Amino acid sequence: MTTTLNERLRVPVEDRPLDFYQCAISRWCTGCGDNAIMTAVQRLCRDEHLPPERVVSVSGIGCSSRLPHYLNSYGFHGLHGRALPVAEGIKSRRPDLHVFVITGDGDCCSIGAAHWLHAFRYNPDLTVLLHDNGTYGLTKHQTSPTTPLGVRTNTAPTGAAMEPLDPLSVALGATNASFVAQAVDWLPEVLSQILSLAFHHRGFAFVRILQRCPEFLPGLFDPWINDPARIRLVTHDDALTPSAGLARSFPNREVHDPSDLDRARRIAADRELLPVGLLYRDAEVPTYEDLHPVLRLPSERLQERMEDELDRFTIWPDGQRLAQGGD
Amino acid sequence: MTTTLNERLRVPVEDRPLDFYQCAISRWCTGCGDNAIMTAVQRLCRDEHLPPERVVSVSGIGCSSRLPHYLNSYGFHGLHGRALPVAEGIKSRRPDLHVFVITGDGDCCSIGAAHWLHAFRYNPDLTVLLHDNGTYGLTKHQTSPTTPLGVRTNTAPTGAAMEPLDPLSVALGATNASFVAQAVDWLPEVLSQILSLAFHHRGFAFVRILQRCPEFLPGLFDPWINDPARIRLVTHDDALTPSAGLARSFPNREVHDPSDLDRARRIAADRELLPVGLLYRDAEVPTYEDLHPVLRLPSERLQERMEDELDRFTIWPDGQRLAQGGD
Amino acid sequence: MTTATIPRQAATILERHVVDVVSDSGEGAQKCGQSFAAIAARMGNGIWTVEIIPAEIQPPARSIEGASGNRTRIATQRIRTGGDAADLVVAFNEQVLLGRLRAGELAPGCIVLLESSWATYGDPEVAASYQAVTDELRRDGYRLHEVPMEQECLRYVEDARRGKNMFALGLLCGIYSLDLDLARAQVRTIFSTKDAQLVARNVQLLDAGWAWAEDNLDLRFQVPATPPTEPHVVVNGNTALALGVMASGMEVCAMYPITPATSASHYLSEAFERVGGIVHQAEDEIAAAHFAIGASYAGTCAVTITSGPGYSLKQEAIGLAVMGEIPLVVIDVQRGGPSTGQPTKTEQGDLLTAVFGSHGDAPKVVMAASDVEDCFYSVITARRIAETFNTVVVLLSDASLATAQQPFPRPELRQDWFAAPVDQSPIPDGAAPYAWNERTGLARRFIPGQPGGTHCLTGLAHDRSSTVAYGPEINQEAIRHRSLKLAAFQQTLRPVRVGGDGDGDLLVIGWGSTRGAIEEAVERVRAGGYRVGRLHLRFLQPLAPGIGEAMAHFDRVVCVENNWSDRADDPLIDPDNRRFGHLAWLLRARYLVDVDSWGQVRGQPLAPGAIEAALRARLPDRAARKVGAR
Amino acid sequence: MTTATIPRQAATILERHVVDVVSDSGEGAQKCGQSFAAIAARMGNGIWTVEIIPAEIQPPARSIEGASGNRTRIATQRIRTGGDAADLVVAFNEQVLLGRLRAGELAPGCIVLLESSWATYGDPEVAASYQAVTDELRRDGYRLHEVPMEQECLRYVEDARRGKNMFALGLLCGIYSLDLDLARAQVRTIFSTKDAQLVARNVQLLDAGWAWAEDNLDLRFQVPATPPTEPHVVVNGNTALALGVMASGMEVCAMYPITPATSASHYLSEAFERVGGIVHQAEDEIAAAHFAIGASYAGTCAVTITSGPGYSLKQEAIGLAVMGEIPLVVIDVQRGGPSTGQPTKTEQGDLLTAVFGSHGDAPKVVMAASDVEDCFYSVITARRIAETFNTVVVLLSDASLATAQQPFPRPELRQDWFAAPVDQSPIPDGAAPYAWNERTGLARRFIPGQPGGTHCLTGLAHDRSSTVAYGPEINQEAIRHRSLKLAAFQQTLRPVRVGGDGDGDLLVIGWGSTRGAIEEAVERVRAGGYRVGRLHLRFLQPLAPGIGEAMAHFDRVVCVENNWSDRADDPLIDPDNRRFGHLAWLLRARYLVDVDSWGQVRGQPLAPGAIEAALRARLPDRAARKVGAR
Ligand SMILES: Cc1ncc(C[n+]2csc(CCOP(=O)(O)OP(=O)(O)O)c2C)c(N)n1
Ligand SMILES: Cc1ncc(C[n+]2csc(CCOP(=O)(O)OP(=O)(O)O)c2C)c(N)n1
Ligand code: SF4
Ligand code: SF4
Ligand SMILES: [Mg+2]
Ligand SMILES: [Mg+2]
Repeated sequence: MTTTLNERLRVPVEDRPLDFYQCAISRWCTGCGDNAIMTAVQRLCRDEHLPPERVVSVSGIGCSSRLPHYLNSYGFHGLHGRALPVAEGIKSRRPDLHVFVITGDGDCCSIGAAHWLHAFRYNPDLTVLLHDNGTYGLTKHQTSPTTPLGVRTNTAPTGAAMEPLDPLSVALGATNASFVAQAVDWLPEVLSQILSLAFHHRGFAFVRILQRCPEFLPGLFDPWINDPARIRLVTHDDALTPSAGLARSFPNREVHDPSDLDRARRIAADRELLPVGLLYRDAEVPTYEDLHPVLRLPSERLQERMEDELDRFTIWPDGQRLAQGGD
Repeated sequence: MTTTLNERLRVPVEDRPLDFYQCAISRWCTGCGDNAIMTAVQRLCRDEHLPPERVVSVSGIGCSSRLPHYLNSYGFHGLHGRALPVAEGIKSRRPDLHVFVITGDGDCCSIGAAHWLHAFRYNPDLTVLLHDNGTYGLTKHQTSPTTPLGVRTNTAPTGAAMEPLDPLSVALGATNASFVAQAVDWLPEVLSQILSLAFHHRGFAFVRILQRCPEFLPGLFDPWINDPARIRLVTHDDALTPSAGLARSFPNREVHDPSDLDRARRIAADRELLPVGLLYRDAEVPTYEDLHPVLRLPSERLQERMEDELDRFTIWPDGQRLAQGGD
Repeated sequence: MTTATIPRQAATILERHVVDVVSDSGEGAQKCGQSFAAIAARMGNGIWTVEIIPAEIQPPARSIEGASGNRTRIATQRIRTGGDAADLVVAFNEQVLLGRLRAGELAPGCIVLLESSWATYGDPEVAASYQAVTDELRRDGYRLHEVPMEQECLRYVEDARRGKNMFALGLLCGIYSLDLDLARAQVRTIFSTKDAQLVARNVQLLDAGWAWAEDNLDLRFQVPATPPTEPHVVVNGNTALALGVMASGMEVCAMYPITPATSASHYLSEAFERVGGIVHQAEDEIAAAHFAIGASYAGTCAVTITSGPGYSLKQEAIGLAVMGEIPLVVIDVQRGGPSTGQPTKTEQGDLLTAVFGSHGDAPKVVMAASDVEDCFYSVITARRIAETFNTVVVLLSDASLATAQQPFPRPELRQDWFAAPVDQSPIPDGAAPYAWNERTGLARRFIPGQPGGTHCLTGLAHDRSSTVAYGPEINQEAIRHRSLKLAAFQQTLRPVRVGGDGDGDLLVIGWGSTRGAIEEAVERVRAGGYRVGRLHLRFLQPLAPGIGEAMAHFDRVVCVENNWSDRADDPLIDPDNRRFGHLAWLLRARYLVDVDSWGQVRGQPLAPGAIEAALRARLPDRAARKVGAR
Repeated sequence: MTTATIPRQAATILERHVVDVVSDSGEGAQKCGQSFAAIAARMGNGIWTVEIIPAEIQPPARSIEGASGNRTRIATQRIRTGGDAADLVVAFNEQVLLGRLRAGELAPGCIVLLESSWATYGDPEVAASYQAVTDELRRDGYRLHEVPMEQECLRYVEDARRGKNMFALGLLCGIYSLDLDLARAQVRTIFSTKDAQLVARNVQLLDAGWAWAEDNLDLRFQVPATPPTEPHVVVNGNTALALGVMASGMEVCAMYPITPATSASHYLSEAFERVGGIVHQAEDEIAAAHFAIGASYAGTCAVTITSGPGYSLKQEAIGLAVMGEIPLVVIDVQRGGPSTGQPTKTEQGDLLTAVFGSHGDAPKVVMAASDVEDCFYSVITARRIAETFNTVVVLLSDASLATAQQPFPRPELRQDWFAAPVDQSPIPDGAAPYAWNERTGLARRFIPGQPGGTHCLTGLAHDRSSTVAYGPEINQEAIRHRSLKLAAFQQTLRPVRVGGDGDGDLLVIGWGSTRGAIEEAVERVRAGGYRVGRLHLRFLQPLAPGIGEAMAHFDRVVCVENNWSDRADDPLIDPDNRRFGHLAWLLRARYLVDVDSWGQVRGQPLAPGAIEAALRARLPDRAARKVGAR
């Protein structure tokens, strides 16, 4: 049993089974990391006692973006690359809903890159899961921006020629970034803790998750799976707090203050050790919802105010409303 | 007279007048910083002896993007936000041409943001001038991503509410960034030197230029214009080498090794001193043209190779070509 | 304050007049013209204004292409068009005047009031140019009055550039016998945020202009007005759209700046929050459309507003909203196309892409506003249709409406325009999010937060429960139901009504902002003895009933549109390749009637006179002799 | 190697047969079917293949929706359609078979070869399901043969899943009397990159299948073939497009992955560099279109390839290329829409957005490929038109062509297909980049690097020298010239030729991939005594001459398209609101003929039988009795 932050902070959980949060059998390949991520999301929903109807999972297009079809929640499986603006629109009017964004490396970092960069800046209160499998899964294995150098795909038969885009460094360069973390699908305890941290962050909580695609890139993450020493476990009392058992298997641990942006950038840029944990958090960045609070007026009040607006442009017949003047 | 790097490195310039590189009277407002940038581009063309027909200036839409109409060169005044992919396409087939990209803060950092982020990664050999006036000039003063906090515009009548996007930090977070510099329109010597450095960089040379828009944001840069002590002049023997006279007026100078990415990021992030100079350069990043060299075969050779391709799918009538087998 | 017009001697009574004020940009001719229009509107005149906009933000001073200002058409009755050419023009220099003259914007014999200080300007080139232009004007029969505006203004202000426009306003008020008190009140309103001294100085300038006209000009007109008995609002089309958005109960306007749509969001940015709405300026048009879709999906109805290039970018998003059956209002304030085209100029070139845009079968409602008032009400209607039919409604306006001012009766707000609270009631067991009605295709919308309603909306082919479904049958069913909604909506439409004659020689059909110009053109041609009808369509997709029948009563049918159609007599053009105007295409395809096309793409509103000529060319000869004078 | 078919006793001679092979995905049914088709093609048979694709990457094993495989239609003559339902099917389990049965893909009395190992499978549920399905098949008159494929394969391999498909290929070769040597050569080719042992094992399996059929099955067919006398290529439509791109002299293919267009770029990614081309995988479709525009502008001609959603995203870019008169080829491999729709399924739903997409007046050429061979030549034609007329050419293909294999005569490459070197000759003094020919709108293209040619291409309205121009006249002139180019091109087109009867009861008009199916349907109906003509359009915009005249010779005209049209008898549908198929709209509008529409949106290629039924329903009763059997 893993222990999530949430479990430690809250009253004992109600015993809803995990599959209460599943509404359809997932259709991902056997061994696909999306399955593990889905489980972590279900666990989060359970641990937070989220009523399914108050959850909206928004996605783009890709294997990963099928998740909303399987999660027992409202789902919005929109267009390729456009999950973020849809989620922003939902949240802008419905801060009462818990909105998750599910996206892939193509969806988020390629076609959706402008929205991604700007979402950091708007800082809407969203929990964002980037399923990064280093390829275009659904369209059957083309190079994605995060495909590692030299890896062969259908559009790069001799191997990817360009340095892969590093989502963490981009995120940490983005203005107003308020939460940047990295997890891997094969460490459920860490994944769950990080999702919980993300969920509890007020603002745009961006989590990149290394996700295995055994169908097209079998073994891609084996070096790190097989050798935990190649991972830098980034911990902090107020962030990722791995169990003792887990911590032991990671010789390279670093206690890192998530408010230290400089260090976060250096950790992200280091090509020796793969970081796992919370790299950066700033709870003070105003959210989009703070800046544009929802105001729903009773309809009489609304009408009054509308009349005031019309007044600004109204010409009154002789004598009427002369006193008001403010025309 | 300013002295550009180029002038110091090359044989004496041929005496073409500056306005040889101008083909129409510019229509920017009086005092618009675009005028100064245009002059710097003309100077560069002159100093580099560029034949106008070998120069292509590519732009999007905006006040700044009108520049190609005024420069005596081939120009491509395309669509809002799309200058970069057009320029990449041109350069991919015509590495012999000198391609400049002229873009605005809306054009590049808002609607064009995905192309911007990816252009760093492709690293085509382009010289990119971001005219950052902190507003949408052409459409008459709406908030742009770089509009400073609190500044009023037609779409933010009570003042911009969000932290402005910092193009330098974003650039320095971008994967494969190979050249990132900042200039200001009101220091022609620095501007010319930086453009020259950018021009001579093989790869994606990104220069953000603070550009005055007296029409809509008069006085926006006055604090820095009036008080050079608020500027950090970033110099290096192999980068910006200001004249002694110029250097004297900037009490805050820093000799910065442009290969030091960490320091570059910290300089960019510093909100106290506005950096001017070359922040980062890595001449080793392969260019797009390196990865995809142009190969133009004589047409007989082309035909031969095409026949080979057809062979792969051909079924031959009985007896014909049986030996070949590789069908 | 009295609104009664003081009758003056020798005032010529006019039914309508077109008055232009032009200057270098920055000299305030626009403010002058708009104020003139506002005062006239206050008196009860029908007015219609047209902005005169230079192409650049700051064109060179005293240049032909730099003319900036305002056209006001003032009339006794309500009007919907700026008319043909100017009957009177006030110009601050001879170059901008020349620009208008060359563009054919001055009616023959037009009265010209020209700033005379250039005659003696220091630079001899300027003086010579002034001389040349005034000579030309006199030679060609224009009625030129040289007015020493600068000199007069300098008696009150130090910089005549900052005052001339109020002096000109005074001139116009004098010439058109407008109420001086109303004019003074107008000036005070304009400068209401400025200090008292400045206000006083501008009122002085106004008075001075009035007095100068009184003393020096032999021009006295009166366009009789009916003092309004009910309140009117005077706004331009974009403000009307914005007010419509606010009154319609929508809560989100997501946009990315683009001319000429943007000014609607300028006003909204200031005012929408007061009634609980937000303007989201997105990073691009695609994001704006998706933000609106998200907000709509979450239980409100949202609008995204743009112009041509932005509209093209939203095609994929529109298809998603159609597929997901998410109510969405998309406003396209059309401008000159294709591509970046003529951003500040008007055109009706986006109709076919509105109707047929987005890949696959993406049926949506397309409607168009025909005047400023209609801009207001159309948004309210659009939202109602969008929410009733859970679909996309595209509302077309254009640059000419965007900037035209027109008084219309102050709307009486209705509570049912406002949105009901977001429905959060439980969904009954077994209900499905796409429980399409077999006959109409309609289904109840599920809103996040509703217990029991969880499902996954998707742009993929799906069945009634929104489950991805690739089966051949379900795909056909789903497409059928989405298509049927258009038919269901079509059956709710009132049959069209033909104006003018109900049968006869020619039926003229139009849509959108050309309404007023077509009406006038048709009336003129009818006055010439022809039997001509006119039909102005509010809905372009689906088409209202009765159009086919209406056409059957006429010998010929022509669509008049502000978009391109090949001329039938162009050497290469024949019936196999002629490209028709947009509405003509739609009507030909539906009704198999040989609908002819006439249009212009001059970036200008269609003028009644140009339409009139086109109609005459399509009318039989028999009456040709009867016609002529007008 | 001998290609002569060994005549065998009792082989039933067939003119055509439809053969399906289906399995769970990953079991190699596709390879089996394709190899069968390739061998038949080698022998000189006409073939057409259709991919059977499950919706998910990895659907559950043994599931109805998981059927994966291949349909091959084998014929004596050249064919262009996969026909109606399967005449013979090889299935690796009863569930995938059931999927095909339920989808109506098995012809009545179809021969079924079913893996029999499930009958005795450990899991009793599986065995029961097997029993139920076989019972149903027998009951409903299918000719079931249970084949112990697994058991037989296990004699040669350890894992029967990796071998069954070659055994099945052997069965099929045996049944259809194909040349065993050719079959062996084919197997060797498939595994050419593998080690010799593996090749040998697969040949063994092939032989075993052949022998098993010989020994155990009483099925012997022969579809007589004409051994080819000239070389043929056998590729699918997407590979044909890719080869066309390479042969056309284009140098850049800019794309963003999207089904079903992507596979064309897979092949190009591997091969294009060898002939000096590059595939640019851009960050999105918008960037891809602009990259292509840049490459074209720089003096080459580029192509961007996509499917529906990507096509919608490229609208603004297409308008720019039209406005800047930049040659550009855009290929849209259509899929099921709207929105994300049915990515792996076929449809012809993008025609109207291809014709009318992009705001403002953006005339472009739209053409469609009608079979695999046509995919190859159409790209070459498209580039030639794009460069001759400096415009955008949209080439429509679809998912069914993308994956269909067809042999066609090996193209004889022509040097004039390849691009000339980039023109860098000086531009004569005084020449203008848009020196539009008054009659045709054509102008010489200026290419960067040409001395004397500097100018600024712009998406804004511009004059002949490419200077921004907002004047009313120049805008009209420019739009006129761009429009005229379509007319000029149209006049170069050959008049259409009607197939079947030249006059009579019914004219059937189609476009794109439906050609073969329409041809067959028309032939069947004609065989029933009706006079029916058919017209298949290669150009959709502009339309070739002669269509109107052709229609005049028939009592009725119907467009058959793989897209949505409202059914005339749907309760809410009437002539005022019926939505027609895409081509029907275009023809109605142009020719004012009451063109009827019939189509399906089942995600499948139209089947000749379904078309036949639709045609019959539109034919007069008089002959109804004559018809019937087929
Ligand atoms: C506009 C558009 N372009 C392209 C596609 C095709 N497409 C579907 S998913 C996908 C990429 C999937 O990659 P990723 O986002 O990494 O998700 P994954 O499948 O790997 O989880 C693409 C290109 C599309 N559906 N829409
Ligand atoms: C697709 C599209 N969206 C919007 C516009 C309208 N538009 C023109 S320029 C511009 C922004 C200009 O701002 P910036 O890029 O900063 O350039 P500046 O004018 O400030 O130099 C916008 C939004 C457009 N032309 N096309
Ligand atoms: S293709 Fe890859 S990413 Fe997609 S479901 Fe299979 S394993 Fe997962
Ligand atoms: S509006 Fe601003 S950016 Fe545009 S030309 Fe004028 S000063 Fe320059
Ligand atoms: Mg991926
Ligand atoms: Mg700007």
